Amino acid sequence: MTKYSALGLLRGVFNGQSHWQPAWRDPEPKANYDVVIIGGGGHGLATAYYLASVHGIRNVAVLEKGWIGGGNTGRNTTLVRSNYRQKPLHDFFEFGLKMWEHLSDELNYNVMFSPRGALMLGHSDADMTMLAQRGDAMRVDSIDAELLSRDQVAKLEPQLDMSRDARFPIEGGLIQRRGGTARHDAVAWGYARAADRLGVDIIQKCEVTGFVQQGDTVVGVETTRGRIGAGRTAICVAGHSGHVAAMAGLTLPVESQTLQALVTEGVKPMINGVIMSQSLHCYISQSDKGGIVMGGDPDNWPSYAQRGQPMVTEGAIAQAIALVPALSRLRMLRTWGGVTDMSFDGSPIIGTTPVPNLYLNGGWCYGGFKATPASGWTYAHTLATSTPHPLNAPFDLDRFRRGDTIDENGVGPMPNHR
Amino acid sequence: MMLITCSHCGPRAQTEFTYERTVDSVVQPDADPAQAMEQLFTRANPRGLDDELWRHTFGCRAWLVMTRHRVTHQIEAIRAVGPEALP
Amino acid sequence: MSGPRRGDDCGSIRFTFDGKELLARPGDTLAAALLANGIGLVARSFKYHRPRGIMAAGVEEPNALVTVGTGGRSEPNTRATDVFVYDGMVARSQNRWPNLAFDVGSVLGLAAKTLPAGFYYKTFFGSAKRWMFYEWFIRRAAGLGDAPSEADPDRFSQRAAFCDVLVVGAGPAGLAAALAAAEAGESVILVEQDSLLTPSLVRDPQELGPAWAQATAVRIRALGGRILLRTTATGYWDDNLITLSERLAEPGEQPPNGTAQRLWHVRAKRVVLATGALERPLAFAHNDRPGVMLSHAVRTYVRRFGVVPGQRVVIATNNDDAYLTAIALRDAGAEVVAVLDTRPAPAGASSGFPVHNDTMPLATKGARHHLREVSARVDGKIVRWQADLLAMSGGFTPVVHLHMQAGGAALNWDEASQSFLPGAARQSVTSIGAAAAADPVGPTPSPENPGKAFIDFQNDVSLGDVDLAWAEGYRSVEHLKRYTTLGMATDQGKTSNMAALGRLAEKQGVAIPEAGLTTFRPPYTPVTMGLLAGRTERDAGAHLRRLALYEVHQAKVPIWQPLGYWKRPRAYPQGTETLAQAALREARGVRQAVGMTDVSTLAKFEVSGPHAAALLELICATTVAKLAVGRGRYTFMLREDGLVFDDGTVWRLGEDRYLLTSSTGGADRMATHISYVRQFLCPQFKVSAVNVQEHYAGIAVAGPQAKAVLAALIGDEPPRHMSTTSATIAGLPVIVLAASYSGERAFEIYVEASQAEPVWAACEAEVIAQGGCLYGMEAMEFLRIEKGHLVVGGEIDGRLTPHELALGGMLNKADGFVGAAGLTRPALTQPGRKQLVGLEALAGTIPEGAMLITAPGQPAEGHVTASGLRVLDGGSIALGQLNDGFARRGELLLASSTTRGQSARVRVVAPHFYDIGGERYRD
Amino acid sequence: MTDLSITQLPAARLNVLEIWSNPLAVLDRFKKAFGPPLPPLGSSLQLLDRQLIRYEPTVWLVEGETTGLAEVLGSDGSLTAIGGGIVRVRLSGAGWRSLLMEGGVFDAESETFAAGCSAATVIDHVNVRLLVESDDACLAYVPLSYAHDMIHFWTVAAQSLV
Repeated sequence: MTKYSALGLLRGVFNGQSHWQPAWRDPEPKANYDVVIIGGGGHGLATAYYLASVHGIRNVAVLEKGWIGGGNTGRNTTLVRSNYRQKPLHDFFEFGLKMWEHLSDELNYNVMFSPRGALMLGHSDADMTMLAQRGDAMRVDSIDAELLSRDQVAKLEPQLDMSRDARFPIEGGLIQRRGGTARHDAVAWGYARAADRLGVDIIQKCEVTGFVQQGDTVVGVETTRGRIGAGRTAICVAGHSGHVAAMAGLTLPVESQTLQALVTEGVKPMINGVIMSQSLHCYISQSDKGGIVMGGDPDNWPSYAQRGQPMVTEGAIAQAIALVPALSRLRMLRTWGGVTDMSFDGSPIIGTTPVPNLYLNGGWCYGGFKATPASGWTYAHTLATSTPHPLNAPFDLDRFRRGDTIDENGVGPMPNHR
Repeated sequence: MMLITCSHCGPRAQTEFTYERTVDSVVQPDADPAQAMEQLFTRANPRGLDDELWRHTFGCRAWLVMTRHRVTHQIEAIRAVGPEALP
Repeated sequence: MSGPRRGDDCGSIRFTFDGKELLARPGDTLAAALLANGIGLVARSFKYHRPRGIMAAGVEEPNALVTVGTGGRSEPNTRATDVFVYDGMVARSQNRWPNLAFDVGSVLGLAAKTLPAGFYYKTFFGSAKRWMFYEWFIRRAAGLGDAPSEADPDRFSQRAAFCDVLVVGAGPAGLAAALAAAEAGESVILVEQDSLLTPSLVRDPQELGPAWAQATAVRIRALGGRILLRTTATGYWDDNLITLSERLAEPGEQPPNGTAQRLWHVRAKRVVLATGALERPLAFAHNDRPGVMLSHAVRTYVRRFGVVPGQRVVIATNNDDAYLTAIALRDAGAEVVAVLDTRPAPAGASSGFPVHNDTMPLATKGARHHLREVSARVDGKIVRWQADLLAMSGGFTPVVHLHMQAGGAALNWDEASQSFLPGAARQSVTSIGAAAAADPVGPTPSPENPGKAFIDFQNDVSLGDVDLAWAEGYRSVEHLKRYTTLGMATDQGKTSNMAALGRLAEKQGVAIPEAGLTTFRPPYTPVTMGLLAGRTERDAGAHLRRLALYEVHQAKVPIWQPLGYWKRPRAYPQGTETLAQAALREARGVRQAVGMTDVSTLAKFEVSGPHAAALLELICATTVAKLAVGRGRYTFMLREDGLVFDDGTVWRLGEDRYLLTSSTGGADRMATHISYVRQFLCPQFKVSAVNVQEHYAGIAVAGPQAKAVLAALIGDEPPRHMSTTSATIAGLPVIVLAASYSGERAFEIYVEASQAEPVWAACEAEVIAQGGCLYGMEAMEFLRIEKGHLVVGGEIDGRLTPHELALGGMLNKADGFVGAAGLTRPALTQPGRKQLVGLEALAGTIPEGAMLITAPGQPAEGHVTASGLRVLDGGSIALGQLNDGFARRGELLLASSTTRGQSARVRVVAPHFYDIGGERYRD
Repeated sequence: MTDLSITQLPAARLNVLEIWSNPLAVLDRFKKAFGPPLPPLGSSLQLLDRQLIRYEPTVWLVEGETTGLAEVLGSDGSLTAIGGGIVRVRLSGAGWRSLLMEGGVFDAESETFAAGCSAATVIDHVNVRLLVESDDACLAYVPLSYAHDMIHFWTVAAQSLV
């Protein structure tokens, strides 16, 4: 495996960059693995990497029905932050944020994590109190948060409409300076390359069509490339969790909905960090290529189609232009939809299932990308030790029935109210 | 954006409707608590047809049960629910 | 390129490009006008800042991106081929510094060998900060044009339309299809992205020429059809919904009636796609030089615009169509020095041009950013031609984007034309004309030097980059696209897609259809964001909701406070009072005399019928059935999971008639909830539940003098606390509810909103006469906190049970209400959960929202939900949620807000600070 | 700008008439009392002193007099006043159909949407009820709190109609 470095690129000047090898192998599936991970998205690949690197479990396969990183990993708006309100979420996402800070070196793959700041705007005194409360909660849990005045916000993002008579005037904001964005594809590819180097088999175009069970216990999977035996089987297919779990007779507290995102044509730098809002439902950032990347609310009705309805993006754009008027004459270049697992409290599910040897990682709603490292780390721990890591223990599947929901927005069990 | 044929109003834009919940999530007020929680907190969520409860919120406000395909978005069946109404 | 490329008539339309004043003819695209003025260098590429000219004549143009317009109308990244020149147009080149001819950024081109596809994944390691250092430069080098720095002065319209047939594309096929449908009695909408009908008939004159097109259009319109020019079908959605963007003014142009563009949402019973085909470039070394153009485009410039883009021309082709371009050029006086045809003899033999078969261009050379020489290997020897124009054709790709966006649609591979043709589709859509079939082509040989053979011109992706991605394992077409950025530029891969698929198939050793297909994502061409926002006002699609008494309040110059989509008076300052001063004065006015406030926004439902009580017993978690006529009580509502989500009051107005009030913010959700229970769960109920939120304006009168005020207003004994009566004020019928949120004896007066002003005026006169005042939401907040009343969104945050909100005593003992089952969940009664508490400061002010901790550095045990003060005595008090709070009365905690640098020592107390026995409600 | 005027009308007496049981019996009693039947969904009935407009399966909006309706309903339904919260806006002139397509999703340009027809829909995010008065005029029932912005929206949108 050729190590990635600037020197390597310079060497390529003399050989037409011909010395690079495939970032991952294209192996045939073996008959048995210690762990089979269903889903070659960022989370599944990260899980495989940490199983191999942290727990020494290298006889691992990642089965991907299409191409790795082709699901929600490649369809999100690449935000990374830990600015939540509740402790279990703080602990989990902040652990992840710390991993992001060293991920490029860890993987020897530049995932371009760029902590340019995640700014949440407040549009009234009430909003500012809510933001202060969020910031205070973060700081109590040792997460960076800073309340900003109007002037500070205006200086940070000069393109914001700071006029007093705006429909949603900007009164200030809360910034997590360590938040930012990363390059989504690079996360999947970086984990894949690093996992492959440790012996993990990444098997693309291999769709799981059923589970092999002895009694209740899952002992393998049926796939489009044949039966594969598994000591433990890990579902990691957010968006399609319900569909895959149903093959093992499990019904989940999850509803699949479309979340759309869009990108504009590239322009010179105009948005510095990530802009969100306490009252509006859009989030805006600018990619390194110059495109304004943004999203809004989910489509709010069940769908597996990866296609949304235009009114939803139109609504998000109207909100974005209300905040940043200069967006008006940019052009939307592409819009796309991802299928999200909307859980019934807005928080993810990582842990064991009632089916022996079957594990579940899903329910990420619209916030899974930022969780990739922590999700992989804790899921790997859970798979390796059969017990949840303290960080993912609160996110178990049984919490809904018990009443231990982690409901960040207090809206209850209907995903379309979230 | 789907075109939904409301049983009362005929074909209307999806914008006039709101999705409310799946039929398999409906909890009757007199249900046994354990069963009620099972229904409230699990969904079949199939990658295919399912029964959904929608409301013609910005139209005639009627509640509709739709059998809809989750991948193609095609509506296989639709019926209004609610009190008996004149035609 | 030197000197104008047009005859004597340079036109009379004045425009500027990079500050240079130029002339254009009416109907010119900017690209045509630039070519006419001898300007070949128009832009710089995205990655390597390579000099680029005009390659195409339509929306597929990858290179010639400019910024058009000034100020808030400035539109970056506008394709010079897709904007028509108007008088006064200002166009600027972009992505260059200091100027187009000398661009410092072009040093990146010199370093190109160290910057292959995906180079950034392989370097810039170290800390995130270190990456951000490099990223600063990368971000500035990337991007294209500059975003405007001013707000958009123009409006955008959104419009719905319905039709039997939508025809996309007014070429000969589309026009004929539209006519046929119109003559069959169908309603027709025909859209064309160009500014004229059948532009191809101008390029390639036929018997049925523009005159036929005009006559046909007249006939279609006469039959009721609608024809929209400068209108692009950009997206194809569920159930035959197509979005169109119509330009009412050109980019940067001041629109005649203020509306720049219109977005159409067209619902068509069937759709006919006559979207034509796009020509493919050929891949050879330095095929991106200004002066290398698509053959169709050259012919369009010659025939439609009267511009001859070169005098010594080499044609490179794998098909017959390019010979028509050779003829057009020859007719226009240019010299075709060679035709390089990839097909074996006798292809082109009878054309009369100097044809070289089995030949592809090898490379080009240039001078001063323009084509100077084309070379090719002819019979094993390299031959060079001096040329200032290379017209290339790699065959035609039908435009299938909309067909594929329709969903559930198939493509069929056509080997002869090397293109995908539209196949079956789930929705009612057909493709016709050049969108449905393409002419056969010959081979497309691989270039000898793939490194500089560009296929995605804008993003500088060469065949060599495709090869590298393949070698590194990025082998699915989507990986290839993402790794190389191929097809991700503003032209969305219109000219690059097939070349990439071809190369991928070659690498895989399979046929092209087996190599995979990329997704055709909307929009077909980029769409202006302001158009999608589609609003006449910059209000985020959220109308501000106005109080019925808005004008009355506005006359008193209140401080307004947003509340959901509403705006309510927060305080009515007098003189130089601050908000806090005014609110305290108002609150004291209520405590000491009487105050009045507008409570119109509360959710209100009138529930009538024999099952009215039964319905309310389901919705409310308190008992309703035992309520006597004329009485009311506090109530709260649970979600199905057992947690409290709203509260309010319920009043029995008559035997079978109730009024339910609930929170403003939850009004829509409560309306849906009630409708669900009534319509879906209980359709057999004999009940009518009507949302009367806006029907009634509400005025609250509170304070020790409130009873006197009411007595004077209604001329009768006011109702006792938690009783209701109907009455007359100012000659108008009102409902009076004796309810208190403030802790004082109080009344809510409900009057039909359209008649609210006289009632308000009468109340105000009486309140002032009793020494009272108006009060706003801030004073109301002080009063309710002191009394310990809850607010939705504060204490009631959707996460607590009735018990935890100290409402357990009021819970209906019988099951059967919504949420009763949820309450049985075991964890809801476990220790450690949050419970409502009161807090009083030992000193200082309790910061609202602050964390409740035992000491600095300790974890949060709760938070302050609302902070107020003892209205008459002073002293900071608050409500909060605290882990196991009920058992912790008397404990000392720290209310700490580190984001604001504020904290206060607090004592945990009961959540009531005022008139705990309710003495003040008694008459 | 096309021939179009947007006029806010004075507040009217509006009631919700809801039938919760025995709809056929109510229909019979209504016909006995007033002659014609209750109008079906999507249409209206104009009587001398009142108009009944049906927007919902079990609900009619009654504009004007309500005398006699309580007797017709008996114990099978009720009347609830609603007029205080609704503003009536008349869109008159040949362009009203085009205007309703601005920001709308309902096919107001359809020939079947003729005088006497009614429809509830959403225009520019606001729920609006429409009643076609004639080829030249349509009445819109707009929630009071949105009326100011809707009238402004229509005024501005009218300027872009050609």
